[in-house]
Amino acid sequence: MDFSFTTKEEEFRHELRTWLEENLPEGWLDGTSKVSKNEGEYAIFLRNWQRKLYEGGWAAIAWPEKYGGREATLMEEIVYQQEMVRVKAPALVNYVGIHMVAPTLMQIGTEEQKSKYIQKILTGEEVWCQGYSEPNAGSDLSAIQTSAVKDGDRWIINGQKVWTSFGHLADRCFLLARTNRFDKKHKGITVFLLDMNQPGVETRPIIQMDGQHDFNEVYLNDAIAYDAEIVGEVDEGWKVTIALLMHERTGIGGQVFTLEQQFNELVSLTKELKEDDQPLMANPLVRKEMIDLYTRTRGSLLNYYRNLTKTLKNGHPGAEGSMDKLMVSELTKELLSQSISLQGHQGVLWKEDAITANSYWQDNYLYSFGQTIGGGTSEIQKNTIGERILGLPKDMGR
Amino acid sequence: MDFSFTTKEEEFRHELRTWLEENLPEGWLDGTSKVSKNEGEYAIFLRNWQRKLYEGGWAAIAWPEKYGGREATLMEEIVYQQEMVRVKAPALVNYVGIHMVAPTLMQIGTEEQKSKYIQKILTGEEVWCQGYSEPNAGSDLSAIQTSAVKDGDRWIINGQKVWTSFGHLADRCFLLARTNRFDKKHKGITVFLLDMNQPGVETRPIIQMDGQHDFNEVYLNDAIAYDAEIVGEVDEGWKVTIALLMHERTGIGGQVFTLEQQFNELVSLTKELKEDDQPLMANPLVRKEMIDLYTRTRGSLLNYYRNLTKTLKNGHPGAEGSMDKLMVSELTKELLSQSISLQGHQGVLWKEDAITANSYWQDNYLYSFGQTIGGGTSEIQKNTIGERILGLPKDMGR
Amino acid sequence: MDFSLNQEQEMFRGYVRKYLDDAGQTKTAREFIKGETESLQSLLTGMAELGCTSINISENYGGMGLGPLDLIPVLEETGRSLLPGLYLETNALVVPLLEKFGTEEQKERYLSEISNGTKSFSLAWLEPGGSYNPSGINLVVKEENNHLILNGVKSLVPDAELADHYIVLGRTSTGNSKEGISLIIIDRTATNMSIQSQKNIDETRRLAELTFTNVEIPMNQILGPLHHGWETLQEGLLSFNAALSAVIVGSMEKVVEMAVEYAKIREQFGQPIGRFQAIKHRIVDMKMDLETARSLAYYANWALESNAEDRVQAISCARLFATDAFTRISSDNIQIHGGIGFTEEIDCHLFVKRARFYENYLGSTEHYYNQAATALGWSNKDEAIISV
Amino acid sequence: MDFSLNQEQEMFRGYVRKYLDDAGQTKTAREFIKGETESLQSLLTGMAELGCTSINISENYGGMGLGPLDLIPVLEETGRSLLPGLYLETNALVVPLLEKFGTEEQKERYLSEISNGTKSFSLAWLEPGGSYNPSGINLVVKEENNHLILNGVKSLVPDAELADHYIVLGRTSTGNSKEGISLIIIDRTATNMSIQSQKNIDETRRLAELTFTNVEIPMNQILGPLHHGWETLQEGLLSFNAALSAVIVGSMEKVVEMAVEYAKIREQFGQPIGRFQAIKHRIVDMKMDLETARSLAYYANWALESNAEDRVQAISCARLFATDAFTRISSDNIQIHGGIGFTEEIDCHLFVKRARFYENYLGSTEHYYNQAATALGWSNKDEAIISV
Repeated sequence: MDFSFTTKEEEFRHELRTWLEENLPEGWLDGTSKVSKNEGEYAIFLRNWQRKLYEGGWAAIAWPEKYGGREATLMEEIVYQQEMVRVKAPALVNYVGIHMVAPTLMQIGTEEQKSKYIQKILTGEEVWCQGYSEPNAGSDLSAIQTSAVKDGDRWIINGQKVWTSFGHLADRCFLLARTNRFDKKHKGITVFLLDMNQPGVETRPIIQMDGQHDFNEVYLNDAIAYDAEIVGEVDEGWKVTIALLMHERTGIGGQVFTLEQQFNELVSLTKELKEDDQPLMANPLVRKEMIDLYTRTRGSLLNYYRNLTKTLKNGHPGAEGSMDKLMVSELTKELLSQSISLQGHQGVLWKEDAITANSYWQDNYLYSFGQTIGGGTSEIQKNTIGERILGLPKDMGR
Repeated sequence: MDFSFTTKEEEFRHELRTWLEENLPEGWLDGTSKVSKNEGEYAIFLRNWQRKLYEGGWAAIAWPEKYGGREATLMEEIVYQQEMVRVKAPALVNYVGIHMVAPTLMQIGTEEQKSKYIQKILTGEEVWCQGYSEPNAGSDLSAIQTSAVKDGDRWIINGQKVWTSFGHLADRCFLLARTNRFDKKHKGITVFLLDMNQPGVETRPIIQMDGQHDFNEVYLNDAIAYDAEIVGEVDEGWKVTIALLMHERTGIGGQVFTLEQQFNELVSLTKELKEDDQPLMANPLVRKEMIDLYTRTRGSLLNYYRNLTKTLKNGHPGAEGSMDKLMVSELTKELLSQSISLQGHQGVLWKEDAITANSYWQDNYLYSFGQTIGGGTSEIQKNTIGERILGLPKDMGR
Repeated sequence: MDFSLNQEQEMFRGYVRKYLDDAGQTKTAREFIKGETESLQSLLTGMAELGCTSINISENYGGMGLGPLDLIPVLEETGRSLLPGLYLETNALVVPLLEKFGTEEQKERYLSEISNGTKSFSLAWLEPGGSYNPSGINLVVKEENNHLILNGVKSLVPDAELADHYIVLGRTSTGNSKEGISLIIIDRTATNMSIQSQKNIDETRRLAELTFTNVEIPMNQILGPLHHGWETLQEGLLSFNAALSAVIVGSMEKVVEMAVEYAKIREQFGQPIGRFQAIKHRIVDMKMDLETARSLAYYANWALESNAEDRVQAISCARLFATDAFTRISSDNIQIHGGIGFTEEIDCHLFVKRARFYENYLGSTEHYYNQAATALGWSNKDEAIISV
Repeated sequence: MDFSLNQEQEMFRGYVRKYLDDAGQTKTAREFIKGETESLQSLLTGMAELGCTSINISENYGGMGLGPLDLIPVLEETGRSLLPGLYLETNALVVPLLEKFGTEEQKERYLSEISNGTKSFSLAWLEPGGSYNPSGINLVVKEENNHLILNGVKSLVPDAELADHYIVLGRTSTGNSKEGISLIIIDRTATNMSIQSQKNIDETRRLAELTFTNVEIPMNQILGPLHHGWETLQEGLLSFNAALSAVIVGSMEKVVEMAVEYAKIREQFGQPIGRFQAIKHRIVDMKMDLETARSLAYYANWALESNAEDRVQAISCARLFATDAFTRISSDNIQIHGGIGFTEEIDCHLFVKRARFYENYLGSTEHYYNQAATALGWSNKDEAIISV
């Protein structure tokens, strides 16, 4: 049993930390940075950050050197996530391209696809999104109805996608469409590398309950893709989808480390807030609640490390990732809910009037409702755990 | 809105209370009564109590006068339950006979059945049990396999029943058996009034996790019942079963009032037990827990009164009884679990060594595990509420 | 034994329900969020015409002279449609205070205004620091020439711009205990008072900070006994919390209906999701919470109306259960709706935000735990003593 | 990064698992309940032969000189089969105390006995009144002629009849604080000491009340510094609680296996009940509890072994989570089994009862909350200070 990082890993951390201190946006670390709320300006900000990461050699650390990566180990990826969470680094606008599309193309893409897309993903020149969910295919992804019909060397695509992160900024989409209506369910689905900048593609924003806009609906009206833009075989896209998910080998590391960070900030809040001149932490009811949260936050981090150990030993992640996802997302929601309660009636103050900087707790609280839904609802995770890990019989619906 | 009892109801209460004070077993009210733990002697004790109730006119208060009842109103039945709970009266050994079998026979029994059974149920001369559940038919009662095969005017019955309360003391059994193998599920079931005192019937005790013996397995090996002992029509026993359940018009009143009583005793315990010379109730963590329990105990009592109001207005109980059952049984389990925790490590002391009289908390705690299972598990109650009250679609299994 | 609202009360509910349904239920709240208050104003006028604002006002002042139980249907329906505005505060907090403690002059003026629906009240209690305890009251009230001079800041004043009058908690003598606090009625238009709006997570309710700089008020604007405003207020809070519980029941009922409806129509894996026990049983848990909240709320209002011995614990616990359960089930409702529940477009989030608004509104959760414990005789502390 | 037991540890677990499986798992516990202790005795002898009793004893005294992490497999397996007896108390509480605080003479005698599996220890801490706090220690220890004279009563002494020796908490000077408490090693066969058995809800563990009437003990039977037994004990409790967490993980693992197995074979409504989400998801929740308890327990033992800075909070929280989760999932296991789970015949209830036994064993739940809070620097009180 060993919880330490190797000297090499710590050197890697030091290198990254030094780079971040020098390259994060002006005023980022001391909280004086002003990021524009104008959507267009924010998009430029995110693309600039992506570009900066690329220039520093930090955009795609796990990639092979020949594609411009540094062949980081899994543990170095972990360190990378810890450091990014620590400084609350800006969002990675090309996450889908770097962590999903490019590794999949490296594995099963054609030579043409590799040379055409991978470099531009790395530089951030082309931002990618994912075209999976549809209004009637959420938990049940195999129910997608978007159709692609062959027309010479072209495919005519019609349908609607939803929950497309950064779809409004994306240049290309890793899109699932049904190419065979007679095959049921998982069969007959094909993956296309769709050009988003064409008349047949329209994105509309989804405004979330926290007032933010991360997701989009994507309407496909006779959108065009070419044979050369198919990944793997026609009708065999389900396998590609699974392969793509396998590339997220750090699982929900980012969320685990964020939870740990939020817990630590909650401890500070509980010591700072006062009622009748006593810090809230002096209140036995609050203290008990905080010990419970501490215990489970530690538990979820340690569970994650235990699963990570398995991944390191087996070379690939197992179904245990579902357990991490379930526990961390539910606990995050609970912890953030508690953060609102602890502020008393002042907890309802929002945005610039919130009692802590940047409406940190209120915004994270509202956002947390999406975490137990996106990426597979908690109910779906429980089915997966019950069936794949415990071997219980499958639901009758499937 | 009116929570009062009428003068007539209060007079009824006074009459019963006076009778109980005079007729409860020696030393019962002041806790000095010694009831034998010998099973045979305890059986005699219970039968004597049943006889005493009969002699006092308190055995079957809701029955019509012509059968020896006093045609009590629903509210008088409520008062009856409150008073019985208040004095922790001995168990009613012929509960099944009085509350289920006799009312059903009055409604749909033959004249011969009425004259043969009802009077003996009232006097306690014949004790009845219920032959419903089987090892493979618990939550799914329609899956019973006990078979009755016609042989002249007789039926030959084979199979096994389980969870038969007081089966070891019973003279007769209200038995469900399958008389038609070709009809599936609810069809093809017939109700028999089985004589328990015959060679083909063998009862074996089920020892519970609290060490007590309330339930039995009943083995039927070529047991005999006659045509005259069939209730309703052959193959139409499911309707009889439903009719029988409808006669429990006070629902889970007894359990609601018992919960209220247990809560009040828990308050006393929390004031009596001390840690470092302070009553536990002075501990803010305990006090908060107690307020939560108070709130939900009150809530379940008030829910019960609200449903009772509906029953009074509609003349018959509705599906809301499932809500009462679910809430009261789950809350009882939780409250009793809390009672063990509050006693600290001394909470594990059992039987004569328990720190409160008669191992009250320990025995009730262990017994409470049965309450969320017997009479329909909490899971079944939730299906019923979801489907019958909220109109959600039925489970696929059914 | 009859634990139900009577026929008249249920009939009145029907009128209000229909009226608010016709107005598009949460449509008014959504317009209010966008800054359009016209439809709210006309809705409130309509409700006043229905009689909602006069129910619990004495007949002397143009009211119907009815009690807390008669208020329940209106309160529930306002909760159901997440109605913005100050109906709850005005009719369930200020009216009982005026009825019991108001001078004849105050009653004549304010009760008549409320009864005919032309005026509403807000409450200026909290100050920067956010404590509802007596020690949190630092707004200085000095007596000069038979006038009161107010200096200080009030924070999180609900719907300050909608209100015509405020009840302000001020300190009329030195110290930081509950002694020396007085209730003062102030018009929104008082000079030397500035209003600065504050952003509320529940956008169907607005908040503001009020700054008092030598605001001068006549002595006769004090409500109830001088220096004893804290005890006076407790009386109003009993009524307020019983009413709040009913408002929440109305919201919870709507939340359960939303969940049930969606679970019936939304299909995944070829089944309506309500067929899956994970969904079905969760909705049942929500329904149980709703009915328990309802029983506790109705009883609390009955106890208030009947002046029952257990009214303080009944009201505290009804409030505690309702606020807690509302947060729980409105959150669950988002989960049941899945992705769509996370969007601004669907009402789910509005109920969560309202639940959070009520959680510690006019007293913290812990305060009400202590109040219940004291009322039950479980506590030696007098932190929550009610002077009735 | 390697958060797992090593190969040797897992291999050793395999031996112990096989040994206890061959002995019929809970069969020994069930015979013990009936009063038959022979199979337990022979099982314990066999476990000693496997080396279980010598793992964490120094090589000087016949042990293997290994640490807490090496003890985990044995502890888990004893929890899995609900093994009666004092392995946990002897090896995880008394051995670390003797190793750190024992005189050379004490070590020679007791560690050798424990190592070869011939002797076991129990702990006489509680007195009538049931408080684990220092104020609960009233057994009077007087010094006379270089001997100690003990008078008083100890209650809920675990497996008093099985133990060969007790560690008794006695008061060697006046007062009721933690100062003046000493730890004294006493043989079961000491004269003037009577043993009266007490009925335990967990019948796999026996309890007894010990009455001391002028029991005379040589001075050299004091363990650790005179008057400072409380602080000494805390050191042993860290080790005990880390180990207890591992025992509970073993029990929880078995509980989850029982639930999964039953849900696969039990059919209702024509389906294995594990197909219903009400059952499936509940078992998943149990599994989540199990794995979290395991992570916390393993880490706690690692922190103990590595003398990590956060060891006190790690151990307190591992214990708190494990005891709480064990009660929860063992209760859920009965519900999943339905009626059969309520019978004496099926093991479900044995796990519930063991869970209740551990809940407040050697320190209340609240004590460990306070201990964790103090260790985390969240508390000003010194009620839980650990003197290491």
